[in-house]
Amino acid sequence: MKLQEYQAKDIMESAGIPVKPGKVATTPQEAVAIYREMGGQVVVKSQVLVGGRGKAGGIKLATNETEVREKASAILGMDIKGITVKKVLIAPAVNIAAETYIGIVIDRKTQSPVIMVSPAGGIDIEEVAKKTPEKIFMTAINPFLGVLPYQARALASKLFQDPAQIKKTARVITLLYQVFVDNDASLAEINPFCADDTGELWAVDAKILLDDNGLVKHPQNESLRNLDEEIPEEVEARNSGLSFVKLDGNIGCMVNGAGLAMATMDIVKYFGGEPANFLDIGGSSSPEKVITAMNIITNDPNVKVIMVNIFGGITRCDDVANGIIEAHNKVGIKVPIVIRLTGTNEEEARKILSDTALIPVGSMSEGAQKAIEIAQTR
Amino acid sequence: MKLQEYQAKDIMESAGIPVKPGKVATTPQEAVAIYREMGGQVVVKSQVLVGGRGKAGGIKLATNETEVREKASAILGMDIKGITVKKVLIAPAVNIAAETYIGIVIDRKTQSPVIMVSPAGGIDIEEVAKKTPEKIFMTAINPFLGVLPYQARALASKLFQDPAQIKKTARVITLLYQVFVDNDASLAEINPFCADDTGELWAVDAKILLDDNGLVKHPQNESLRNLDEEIPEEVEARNSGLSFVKLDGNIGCMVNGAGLAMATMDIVKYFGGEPANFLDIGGSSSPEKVITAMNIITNDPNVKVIMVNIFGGITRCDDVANGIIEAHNKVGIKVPIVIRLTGTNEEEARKILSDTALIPVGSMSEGAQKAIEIAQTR
Amino acid sequence: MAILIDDKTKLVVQGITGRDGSFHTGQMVEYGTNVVAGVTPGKGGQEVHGVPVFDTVEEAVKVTGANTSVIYVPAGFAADAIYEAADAGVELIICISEGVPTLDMARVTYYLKNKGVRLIGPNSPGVTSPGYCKVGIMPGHIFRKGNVGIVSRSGTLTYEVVNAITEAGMGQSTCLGIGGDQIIGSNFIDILKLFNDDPQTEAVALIGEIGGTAEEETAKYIEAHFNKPVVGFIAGRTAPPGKRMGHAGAIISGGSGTAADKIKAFEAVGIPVADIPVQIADLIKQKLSK
Amino acid sequence: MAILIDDKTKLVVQGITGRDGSFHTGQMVEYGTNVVAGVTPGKGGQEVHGVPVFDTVEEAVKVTGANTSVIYVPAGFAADAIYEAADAGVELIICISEGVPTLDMARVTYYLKNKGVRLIGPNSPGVTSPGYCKVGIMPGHIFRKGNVGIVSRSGTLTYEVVNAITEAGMGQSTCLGIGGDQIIGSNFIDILKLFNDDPQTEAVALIGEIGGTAEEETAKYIEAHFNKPVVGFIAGRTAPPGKRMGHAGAIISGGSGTAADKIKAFEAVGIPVADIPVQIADLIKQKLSK
Repeated sequence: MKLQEYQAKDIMESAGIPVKPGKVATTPQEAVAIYREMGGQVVVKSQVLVGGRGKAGGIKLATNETEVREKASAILGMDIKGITVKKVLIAPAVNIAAETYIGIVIDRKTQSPVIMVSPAGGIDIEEVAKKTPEKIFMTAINPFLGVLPYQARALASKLFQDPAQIKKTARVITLLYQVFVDNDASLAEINPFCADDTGELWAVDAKILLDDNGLVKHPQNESLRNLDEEIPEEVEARNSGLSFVKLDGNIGCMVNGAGLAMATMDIVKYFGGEPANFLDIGGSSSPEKVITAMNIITNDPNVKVIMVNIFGGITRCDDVANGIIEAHNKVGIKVPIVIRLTGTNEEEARKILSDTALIPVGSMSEGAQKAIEIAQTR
Repeated sequence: MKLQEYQAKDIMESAGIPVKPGKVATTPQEAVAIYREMGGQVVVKSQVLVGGRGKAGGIKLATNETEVREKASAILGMDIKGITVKKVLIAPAVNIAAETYIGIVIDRKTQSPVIMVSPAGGIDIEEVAKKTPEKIFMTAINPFLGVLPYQARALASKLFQDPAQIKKTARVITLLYQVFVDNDASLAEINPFCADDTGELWAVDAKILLDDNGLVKHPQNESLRNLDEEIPEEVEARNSGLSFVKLDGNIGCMVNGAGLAMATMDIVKYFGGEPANFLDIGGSSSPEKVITAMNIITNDPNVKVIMVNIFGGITRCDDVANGIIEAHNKVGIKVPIVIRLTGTNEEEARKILSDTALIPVGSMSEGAQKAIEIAQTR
Repeated sequence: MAILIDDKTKLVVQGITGRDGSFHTGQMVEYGTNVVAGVTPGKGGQEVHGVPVFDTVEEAVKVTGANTSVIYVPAGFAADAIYEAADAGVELIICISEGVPTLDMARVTYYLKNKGVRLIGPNSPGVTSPGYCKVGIMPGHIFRKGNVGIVSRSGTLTYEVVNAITEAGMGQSTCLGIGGDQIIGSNFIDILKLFNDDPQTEAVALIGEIGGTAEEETAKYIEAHFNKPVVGFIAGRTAPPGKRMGHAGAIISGGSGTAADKIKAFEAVGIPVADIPVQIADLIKQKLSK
Repeated sequence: MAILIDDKTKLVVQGITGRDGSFHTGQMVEYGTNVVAGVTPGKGGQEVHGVPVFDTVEEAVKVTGANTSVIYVPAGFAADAIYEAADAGVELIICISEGVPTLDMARVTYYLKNKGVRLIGPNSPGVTSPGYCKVGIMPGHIFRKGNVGIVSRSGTLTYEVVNAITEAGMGQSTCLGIGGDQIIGSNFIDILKLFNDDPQTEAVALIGEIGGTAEEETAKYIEAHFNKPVVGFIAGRTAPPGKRMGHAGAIISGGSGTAADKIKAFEAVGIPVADIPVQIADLIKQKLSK
């Protein structure tokens, strides 16, 4: 779950990380009102969950009310990579003297959080990793010990030379780790972490991704979701305990299990078709889940046929069959459904589905080919 | 560092442990004023840092203003094991249905905190350990993991059978461990931890000892010290970085190093004398420390002679010699000083001490025997 | 022989009174697994499918000698259940729970490493050694005892492969899912070491998916150390970057973790990669007939 | 031979620019210890008594190959210094700092156990192997190379014993203080194992004190496993209960940890206990002449 810059900054600021106090506006009028209290030079920053805001013109400086109104008007409503800007952050500008990078991620190899720092801040860290890998310094953190003072100090000394700045940076690294752990984040990043012309240090931009699995421990963080920027079907799927990703094809897929769902998309592509989505109905599927899944798939006008692929383990085939029949009756599905069911309670499922309009197939390959055939003729 | 019951309860209550909210009075009038707001049946409890308050008559029930005034008057000013009661805690009485024990200590063997619980609460846990050891249940806690939910649950189920009470008790165990860790305690104890006649659970008495070494991490806890109940010389010694324990004999001891200081007391006793104190001037001793040490020793009117025993490692013998001479000049020490100095800068020290009234000796044994001889003739 | 579980397995089911725990206990008992105990705090003394329930794993182990645990508790309680099993002396823990917080797992795996306890999962469909027993949620009827080891990051996709192998007239030594999360107790290499030493296993099917670089590292390990034929499959060739494909670990991020990279890594060390799951059976047959 | 430190010791001093660190670095260099590096964050590039100072232990180890560390930092920073040394690959850490919080040490000892790094202390006077080198704060001039191993919970009391042994015409193999705190890195038994295997050591003096039950456990260990003569001393026969006698660990609590108990435990397994420190030399002489 991605947080907006202003949300990430709020969290970091309450943890004690130095952030210039900004406010969010949804209209140019609000932006001006905020500016009146702030004065001086400010930066007007679009709040969207995509990268490249600066290049897209979504970040501007302003030094008076007129400029603030102009810039805010220009940015609000702007389209950045398909997302309409609905909020801008107004914050005092920092006279940047040095830009560095501090980030924390989960590393699969060491099975622990890893802190990365670089004196080359202000640009995408993946760029730095590619072009100047010697400018990235990493320390794996023992999840029981957390960042030790000596580790924070050593990392900080890669960013600054001045002893006072090293000390403050070490503190920021320690606090950022606390933010990471306290929220079960999967990424916590300050880029750039800047020294201004007086030597003060500031988190000028901030990014936090929360571990979706960690939300069970922090239910209050659910309120930070930015539903605006999500695809409504993906939201609906998540709320129903389904996993859904929208794609561009015309063959809807409904599968139990993430691996099998990917393999189903892949096999559709392999035989020359185009999958319309990834959809995992998960284990322990109830008829209600199947109904929701069917609804979500058929919401997409591109979908010409649905391929159901169920291999029962926890999922019982009869539950799925009942769900599909119910969905048919309730929702009134207009597109053909190719259906492959095997595994637990397979026989019962077959009985339930006999004498319906559904098209049974014996294997994934057969199902994919059948679905493609139907899609091509509709 | 020992905390009073009311201090321990304050800490536990802010951690979320259920404690009947009480208040502390230093006069019977205050006690009555507190009672007026409280009403009902209350308990008037002497606040002193020694055990056996109940047996000594320092804990009484009261059910109206007159009783509260009477009991508070009786308890305030009372002497319990040499300590004069200066404060009483007034708290609503609990109608006790069951008394259990929950305690956390540091275990040297497993090198970790250990949680002990017993369904036999309300009496000294060491009594329980002696008479019915099968009623004590212990779990060593991994210092990185803390109390795991399964551990808290298993311990709680040794105290209560009712599922709701088990759940609440597990929570109290977890919170008590948090109190222990957050304050670097060496003991955190609830005895008794009671169920009342409605099934509610209460920490009826509470005890916390803080790890003296841990205070460096929690300087705010210094304000919780009960200087009233300490021997003034021990307080003065601690404030000067010395370690002092008062004893009943007449031979003052000043030694560097705890082990050698104990061995010096032991050797005095071995040769038939009685040590007046334990005093470790520590490493890196400055002349100021030696002066303070001399002052503290000679404050005791019993002291007839002082035995100085210095084996220099970090401590430099010349520092000690200078300190003793300075102390002599400033304080005007009236008792003879037997002095044994060996180790770092021993030669310089000997030179400094020549032509003084001090009595040099060559060994611990000689020093002890000489000191005893002097003590017997004065 | 088989790996991990066999006729010496004595299983304790953590979360046995829940919907999944109870259902699959029945399935496991029916398959012939020696389920000796179940655990649900506060429900000690009950029975589920004839299996006695205890309040704690410690008691269950003490009374029944259980040496393997399977965990069906909700995600938020999974870490505690794993610690409890490890502390009670269980040697092998198989965690089915899905959605366990990643940082919980970082701590758990560090703890277990120092304790010498083996964990499979979380988010694993379990382990099946046909002819001996099954632990987890795999459908038992698709298996047949044989010489193919199967290790996978997936659940149902694995059943698909098992089914294909069985229908092709072959069978499995042991089949297991290591779990689809970012941090898991045992990885491909840990399991391959066991297959290498297992005389029953003559070939291995390795089923990977997008996200991370486990397949790339495994390819290097196989080239250097593994002595038996391996065939592979990678799910997610059509997955878009930056999207989590169901499994917490199945995400292409920063251009790394693509199916193409993984397929390349496999093929570079001579591991044939099936285009569709059912082909795995053919590839194994070819390898074994050589 | 000696134990722990010898002519292969390459020492890094943590906290070298502090008052104690700098003074004792001079003393150690003078004694002949191979002090290869010092560490104080932010002071890299300086020199102390000719020893180069680094910002981190990692650098110091990388540049100088240091294999042993001695720590002179203030109590609140000691745990961090120990972790830093352990993580940098130092094999032996000797912590002089006094007053380290007990829970810090609970975490540190658990961490080191799993890392296989040996810690002496905290609150240790150090280790001296006469003829090879000394690490810590012991006065070098009282030592003489010989065959008596000395292990103690104390500092200055140990010097007293060393002195007595030297003056009696004998000498020491290795002498060390394990520290007077409740939780310490190495206990008597850990050290006795090393003395048992050290051919230079022919007898051991064991100097205990009130508090805890380490001496009682050591007596049992000696009876079962230790092959060389041992003589003992226990400080604190006159200590009152419930009072901390200087050392954090020297306290009689709940009637346990008395000198009488410990003396009894020693004598029960045939370890003679000296009444006054100087007698230890006589007792050793008797044991060795048998």
